[in-house]
Amino acid sequence: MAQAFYWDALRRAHDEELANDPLVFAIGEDIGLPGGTYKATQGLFEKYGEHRVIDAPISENSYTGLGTGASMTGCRPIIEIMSVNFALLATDQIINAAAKIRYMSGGQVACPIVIRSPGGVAHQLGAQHSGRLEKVFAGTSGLRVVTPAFPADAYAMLKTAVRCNDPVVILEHEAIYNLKGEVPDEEHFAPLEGAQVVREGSDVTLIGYLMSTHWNLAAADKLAEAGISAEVIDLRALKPIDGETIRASLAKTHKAVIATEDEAPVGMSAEIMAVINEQCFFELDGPPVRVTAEDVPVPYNEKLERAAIPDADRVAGATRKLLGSS
Amino acid sequence: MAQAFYWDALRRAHDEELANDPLVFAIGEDIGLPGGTYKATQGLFEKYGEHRVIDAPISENSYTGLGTGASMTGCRPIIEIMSVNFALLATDQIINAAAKIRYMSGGQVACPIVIRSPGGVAHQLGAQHSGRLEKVFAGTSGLRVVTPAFPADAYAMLKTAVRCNDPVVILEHEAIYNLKGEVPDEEHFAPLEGAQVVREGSDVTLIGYLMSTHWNLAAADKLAEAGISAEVIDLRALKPIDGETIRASLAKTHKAVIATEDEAPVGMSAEIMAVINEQCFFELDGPPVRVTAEDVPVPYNEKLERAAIPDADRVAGATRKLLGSS
Amino acid sequence: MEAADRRRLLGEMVFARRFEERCAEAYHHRDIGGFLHLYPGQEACAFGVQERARPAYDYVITGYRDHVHAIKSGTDPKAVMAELFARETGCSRGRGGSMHLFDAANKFMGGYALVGEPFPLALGLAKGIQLQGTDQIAVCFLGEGADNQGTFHETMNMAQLWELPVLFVCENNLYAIGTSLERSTPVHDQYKRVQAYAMEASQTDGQDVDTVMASADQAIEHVRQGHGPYFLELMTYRLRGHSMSDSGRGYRSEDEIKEWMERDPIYLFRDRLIAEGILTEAEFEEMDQGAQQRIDDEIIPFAEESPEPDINELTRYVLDDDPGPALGRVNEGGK
Amino acid sequence: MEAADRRRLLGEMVFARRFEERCAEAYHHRDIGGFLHLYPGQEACAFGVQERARPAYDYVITGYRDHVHAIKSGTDPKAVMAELFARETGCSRGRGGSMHLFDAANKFMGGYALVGEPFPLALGLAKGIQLQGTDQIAVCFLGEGADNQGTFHETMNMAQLWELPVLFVCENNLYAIGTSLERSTPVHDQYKRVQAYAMEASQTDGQDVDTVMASADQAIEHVRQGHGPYFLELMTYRLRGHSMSDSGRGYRSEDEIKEWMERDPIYLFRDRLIAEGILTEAEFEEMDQGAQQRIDDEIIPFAEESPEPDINELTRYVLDDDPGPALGRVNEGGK
Ligand SMILES: Cc1ncc(C[n+]2csc(CCOP(=O)(O)OP(=O)(O)O)c2C)c(N)n1
Ligand SMILES: Cc1ncc(C[n+]2csc(CCOP(=O)(O)OP(=O)(O)O)c2C)c(N)n1
Ligand SMILES: [Mg+2]
Ligand SMILES: [Mg+2]
Repeated sequence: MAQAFYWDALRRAHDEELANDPLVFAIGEDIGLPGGTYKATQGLFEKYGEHRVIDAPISENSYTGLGTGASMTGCRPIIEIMSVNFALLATDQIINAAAKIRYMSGGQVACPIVIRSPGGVAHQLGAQHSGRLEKVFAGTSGLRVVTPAFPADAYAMLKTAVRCNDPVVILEHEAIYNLKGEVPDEEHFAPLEGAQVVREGSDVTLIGYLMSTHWNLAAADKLAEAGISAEVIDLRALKPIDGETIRASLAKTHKAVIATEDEAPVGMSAEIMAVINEQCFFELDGPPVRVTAEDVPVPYNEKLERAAIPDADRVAGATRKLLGSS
Repeated sequence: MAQAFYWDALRRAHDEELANDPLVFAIGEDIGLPGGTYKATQGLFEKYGEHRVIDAPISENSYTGLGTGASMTGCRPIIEIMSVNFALLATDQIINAAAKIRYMSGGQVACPIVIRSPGGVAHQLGAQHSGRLEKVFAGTSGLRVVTPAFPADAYAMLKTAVRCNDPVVILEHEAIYNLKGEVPDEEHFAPLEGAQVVREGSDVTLIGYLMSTHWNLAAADKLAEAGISAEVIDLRALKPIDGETIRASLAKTHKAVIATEDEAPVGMSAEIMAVINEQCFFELDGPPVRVTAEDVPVPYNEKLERAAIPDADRVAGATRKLLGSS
Repeated sequence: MEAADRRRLLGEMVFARRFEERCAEAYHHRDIGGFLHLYPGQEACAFGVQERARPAYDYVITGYRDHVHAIKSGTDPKAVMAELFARETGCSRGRGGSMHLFDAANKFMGGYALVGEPFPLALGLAKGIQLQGTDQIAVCFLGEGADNQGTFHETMNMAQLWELPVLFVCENNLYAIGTSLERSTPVHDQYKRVQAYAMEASQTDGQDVDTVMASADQAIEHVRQGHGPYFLELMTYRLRGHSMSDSGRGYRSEDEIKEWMERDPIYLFRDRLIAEGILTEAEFEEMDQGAQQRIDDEIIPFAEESPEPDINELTRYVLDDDPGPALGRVNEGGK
Repeated sequence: MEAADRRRLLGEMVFARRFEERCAEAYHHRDIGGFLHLYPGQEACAFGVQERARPAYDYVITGYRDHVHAIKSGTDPKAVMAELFARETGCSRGRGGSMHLFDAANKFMGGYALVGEPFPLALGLAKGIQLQGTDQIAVCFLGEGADNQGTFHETMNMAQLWELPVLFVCENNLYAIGTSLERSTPVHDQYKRVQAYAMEASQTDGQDVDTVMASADQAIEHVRQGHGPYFLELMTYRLRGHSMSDSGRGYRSEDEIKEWMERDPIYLFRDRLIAEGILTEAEFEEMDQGAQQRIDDEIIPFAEESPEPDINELTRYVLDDDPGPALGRVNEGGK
């Protein structure tokens, strides 16, 4: 069991999967010779060659489609889109094609592509580099959508995504690549479904994913100081939302705080709330609380930017308010 | 007050707005010389000329961007995207550019574009022509999103959209263009915010928009036969959801059925449910019920297609079940 | 080409024509739903190219006007008609419909409704071929209207950059629904547009199946020999409207339609075979009758009598039937 | 060009260089956040073209490497620096940042982070000009990497089809971040790529501001006279890394960098003015000192001392301040 950076966990998963199957290939901008913006493919161009670790021209829609087409012949492409904001250019290929081909063909043609892309608010990158588009993909039938929040998940979910026969969108986060964490030495695979309880507690359930899981963990620390025991659920997979794990927690706590980095309207927080309503309504003693980004394009100015998105303090504050102990 | 087809109400609004302001222009595939797939611009190419009623090459992303660029100089383009499924090709221009330019420029540059596009499940058009993408636009900060369900709204909301200084997405429906309804003869404008109660009732509130408003109205008829008085709210505007009108209704009925044509995950139904939770939780005597499409790409086969989306019967059934009178 | 093969090819073309006409009829009877885009007038394109490629070995992909490409790829016409009739026996199990025929066994990788969407998919098929090291090629058929999409540019650029084995066939029928070529692009010869990628390209009469075959030979040879992609423009015309809701008139003059009717690829080829002495007028009539009979006696009844999909299978095929791999239950170490 | 103007132009270029270098420093001091893309090495492009267009009359639009284009458009450098410092006095009120400078009053219509996104926007600016009937033009500056985006193709096609007044300036600096031109497209001369649209185009040395001005004159004349769009390729080089996290080495050889440093546009122009006898070495030093002083004494203090945006205005500018029009309260009959 070794400590690894998040980016390095991804690099290891790429390396192992490229080694395992000659039909696995990676494609994306600057991922080959230059080694990848976030180093997730560092050194692999040299190791596997330009036909398998491919520097793409700036043509997001078409190299995503290239991946899909190749996957129809049995290849298992890993497509890196440098920022999820650029993935909007590829939504035709992702949503109209990759997500629907299996169904439209009556199950004949699978599209086992993996699309990796970082999103979220990093640090003053401005409105066009701060999109949180998980809502777009998690709202699409035919896709799997996962959000590894820790290096171990980044490693083990990417590996499973490559072996999985469905199109998988892996949403990463620009501010997490340098996070360090335990990653077991032996090869292993994580499921692409199901939430995990990453901290146990009894007074309230904090639900989140990716960056908001980290806020929730930090908020739980703060709340513990105030004598509040918060359970933290990391959804890990956004499609479908694991209502069962949430229900089991709410059966204990009866109170839910949902924290997401995306803006509320038609966002992940709405879907999580709807799942709670449908599957856990009678466990609740009040409406779940949403802590979400403001409904604004993300501003460049740092103070405005901070005001636009939640953080641990805001989660803790909303929780205290919900528990009537503010 | 005359009866008009939905398409003709749109045509009239185009005509009046083109006549009113020489900087209004329309662009889209086959909208000029061929008169428009849904006839919303019929006859206007001849009347206003090729520079103002423009047949675009099949280049959705770029003619949408053309509209945005022109709007930055003071023009008021009306962009028709023949099917909302094709609008996925233009999401970079819509979401990354048009929706964010005002904010990124600190309020200096407005993008008063109108994007009209029909979506929804028409009749056996298959997975790639049956997308319901309202979630994508209603989830985007900086856009206005409206869904006129009746000819009068189609006319009056398009006119307002042209005069409005924000980018407006008007989602129409392929199966509604031939609907007939009253449209007042005098020029008028409808607000791009706020729901309307289209049928009063006291036992339950049926909430929907566009096609689902029509299901809800038909369901209310059926329910009336069974002695159930249903109030029907047509949201009309999807961003923001009008929680106040919903609350006023739920204060009477205490029961909500949400019907949407889109699939549930991260869909409009989730957002409506979240708004109810946040603004009307204590009016409810139980969780709102969602009647949504199945989470599948829409199949071609008619029976499967019908099974994939709701209808009036399904709304009525869910309502009866909620009321315990099934 | 042997006389017998020439006769067979004409027979296939006649069959395709009658098949499409029968679809129109079935559409009017509401046996077929959705959008329906028919191929009459353009037969020499699919037949000329696919005759010279290797059906069921080379990959084929196209747009929504896809029935004939599927049939020439080897898809059983019964399965195509059953698909149009939305039956479980259809080549896409009734889920796809006219615009989304698939037949993986015959390497027919689909019809797609979104204009321009197949370009990158075709590129990917070629990438798959490259990694698998076979001498297959990928053939992508699309209309000239699709050449205005961004995917055209992005795909041509990558195809040539990486010299992938893909043949782009542009069926230039002069119109994209009601908008003419001249009103949508300043360079009317489509094969000239790929000069921007230094791609090998040529333009040929798409009404004459012999000419198409000759050009296809050259193009396919180039691609199969590993010299990179090729762009083949075929000048053609659709004799019907764009889809069933379009008469095909209004935006096209009667004179123009008439001119092209005189160059109907089937009658051109028939007349040539008769001139060559390898077919008689009567044999042609027989061939034609036979085609119609096969459709009426075998194909339509098969479609009509086939079962519809089981409604309980509505959510099947959204994801892999076996959830195992997605749950991390993979054969560790294995592939 | 008058001697005085030539001296002024050199002075502006020197100022721009020092401005950018000062930005790098401020970035290291964390006064500037986010991504920062600097312009040193490419100055002759923006200055050569914009000098010959009509600043604050013609529209200018570009990508994320936009400081100098804004300044040459007439944006007060103080407002640019204040924007980078995220202040309310910034040209985008601190909301945009380095990649999103805007100055509508000077017709600088923005910097955009998404590669290729400005192409269609520029086309729209030109469409606006057409409908308003002025003799303005729209000038769109982008890198050669952007030419691989689908929007390039779609935009060039429509620009030529409708002969809109737009000048595309391709600043070909041979690299898109770490990926070289040769590794991303088979046709290296970008101006040849627009042959596919029959667009007028040419290629010029982008290091020599005189050459750029001469080419720009021709290009602008073409566009302003109503002959349609023009594509001007300028061969240039960025002397720094792509952005602050890139050293610019690794993927570029030291020899190559050195070669281009010898063709630094500022020193080329300086040497020419000295040779022409209209500038002395000492005058140049003075000019340079003056630029640095202006930055240190006026510009940086202005940015530092400016207030940040009011946090209560977080949600302002998402939509129109006045909700009236959206609510249907329009001046009926009026425009
Ligand atoms: C992305 C997209 N945009 C628009 C359409 C609507 N549409 C369907 S077919 C067509 C014309 C295509 O013309 P062409 O490529 O020449 O093919 P043809 O029909 O002539 O064979 C259009 C615009 C579509 N299906 N997809
Ligand atoms: C749509 C999109 N894809 C990718 C990127 C990441 N990116 C930023 S700059 C850049 C290179 C652009 O190169 P070029 O157009 O030559 O401009 P240069 O930076 O050389 O001036 C890339 C790939 C982006 N910002 N937007
Ligand atoms: Mg065509
Ligand atoms: Mg460059």
